[in-house]
Amino acid sequence: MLEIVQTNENNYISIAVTGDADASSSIKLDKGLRSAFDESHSNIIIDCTNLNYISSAGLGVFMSYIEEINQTNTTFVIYGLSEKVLKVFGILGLDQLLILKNTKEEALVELNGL
Amino acid sequence: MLEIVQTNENNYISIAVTGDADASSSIKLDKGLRSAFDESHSNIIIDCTNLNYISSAGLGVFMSYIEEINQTNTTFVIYGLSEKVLKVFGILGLDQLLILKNTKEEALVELNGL
Amino acid sequence: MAYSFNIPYSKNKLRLMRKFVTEVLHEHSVPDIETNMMVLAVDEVCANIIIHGQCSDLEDYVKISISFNKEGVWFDIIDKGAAFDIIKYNEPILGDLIRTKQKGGVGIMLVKKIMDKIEFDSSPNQNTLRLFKKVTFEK
Amino acid sequence: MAYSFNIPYSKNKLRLMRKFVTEVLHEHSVPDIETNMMVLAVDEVCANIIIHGQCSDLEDYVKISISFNKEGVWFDIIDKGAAFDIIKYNEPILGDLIRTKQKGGVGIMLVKKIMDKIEFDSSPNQNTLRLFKKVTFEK
Ligand SMILES: Nc1ncnc2c1ncn2[C@@H]1O[C@H](COP(=O)(O)OP(=O)(O)O)[C@@H](O)[C@H]1O
Ligand SMILES: Nc1ncnc2c1ncn2[C@@H]1O[C@H](COP(=O)(O)OP(=O)(O)O)[C@@H](O)[C@H]1O
Repeated sequence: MLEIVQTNENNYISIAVTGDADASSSIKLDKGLRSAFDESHSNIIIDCTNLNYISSAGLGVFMSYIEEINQTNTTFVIYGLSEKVLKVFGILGLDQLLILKNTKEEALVELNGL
Repeated sequence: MLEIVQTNENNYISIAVTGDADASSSIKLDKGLRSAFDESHSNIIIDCTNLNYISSAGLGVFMSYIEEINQTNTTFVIYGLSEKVLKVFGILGLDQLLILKNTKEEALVELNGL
Repeated sequence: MAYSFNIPYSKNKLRLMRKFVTEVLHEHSVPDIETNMMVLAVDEVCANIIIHGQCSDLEDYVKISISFNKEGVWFDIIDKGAAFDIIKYNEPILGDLIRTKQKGGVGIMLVKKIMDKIEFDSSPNQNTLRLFKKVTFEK
Repeated sequence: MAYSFNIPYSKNKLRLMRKFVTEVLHEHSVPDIETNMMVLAVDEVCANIIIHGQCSDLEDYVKISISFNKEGVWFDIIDKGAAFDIIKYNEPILGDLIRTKQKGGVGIMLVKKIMDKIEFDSSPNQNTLRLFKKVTFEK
């Protein structure tokens, strides 16, 4: 019950994540991120407007790209988290280790600001 | 979890029923119908567009007014039942003993056709 | 695949029970109209247990188990109130209820019309009503 | 007021379990954000039981009971798999997990950060993990 849709724009890749990222579905999220990173695009934004739920399995997927983001100088921005999902990122302080923005506009400013 | 809203129009009373009419809530439906009948209005329409569920307790309330409808020559029309709720009226054949219409327009035609 | 849950003996917890049953049937691709019919049958039985079951222990529960096979769905409804065998119960005539302006009395009628098999079993400890409904699963 | 339900040992039934827990907490006027936190903690424990619990009997279930008192909510999670005491478990350091690109390992961390009390009890038959969360009920 997780849907991953990738869209390639001029200067960035956008991945929309819809549904629940839990123990049974997060592998799909990982595959989606993996393929975006494999295209070695330096700008990736993740649209979480319709991410209804995330458990440790989903957080773990995002966590596992933090090193790669830093090593490859990828600009990786997550936006549109609902308040309850944002709070879950906050429990472990992942909101400090990943760039989280409210809106797509703010996410794009982050890309262009480079 | 049942809400009953009565509106008095020029030539009819309209009662909107919202929510679940079950063993715990149907008494509210009964009170709503009782007060409409007590105003001795000869035209009553019941808006069930937002009636999500009905059990025997709710059916029983409608059943208990069938005699009164016939004896007092009240035009009593129920409209807007969802398919699943309509099917429940059909189990016991109550769809043959009460006037059920799809839309408010059809319900009003029934009143004016008198 | 089987599911079960306990709901408190309380009329205003029936709504929650209906949500549970609806979710489980939905999970197993039972069409909406049929889901509502089965939910109704279970609701009627649970409401009767809560209203008429005269259970002494207020801390007790009605237990509902749902299990699936290829042909359809079994519901087991277990309570500790007075034993009441709906199979032996003779339903009244609808016309009589209407003439006498009764506001109830059609619950068991609905259960019997909706369900395809009904079994009742009562031990000193508990009553088990088993209801089966044939289903054509959507996928 | 207490509720309980059994879910099959299957990762793709966790979503249904979350719906159950959400409905029950909602019924008792627990605010949305806190509901999601508690659902998450229960989800983590159940996922671990299903993934790591090595339960031999595939026809078995994880049982979840939810009960309320004035201060908050107790969750009892009962399984028949290998006994695993999360209280004694030493969580890894987040920075290490990130450096080594681990895709997991933070479930128990979340449970401990979210919950206010954790009790574990294991008998030869079953394991019971009890989680308590303080709640300010909305009404
Ligand atoms: N679990 C039960 N325990 C005792 N009596 C019951 C039980 N269920 C049903 N009954 C009896 O059967 C009658 C008919 O039930 P039902 O058809 O559901 O209509 P209603 O509950 O509206 O009266 C009830 O009025 C009650 O006397
Ligand atoms: N119910 C259980 N039975 C056996 N081992 C468990 C159980 N729950 C957790 N564990 C062990 O604890 C470890 C840490 O669990 P957790 O923090 O949830 O992270 P993850 O499940 O992502 O590895 C698991 O990898 C597993 O080895």
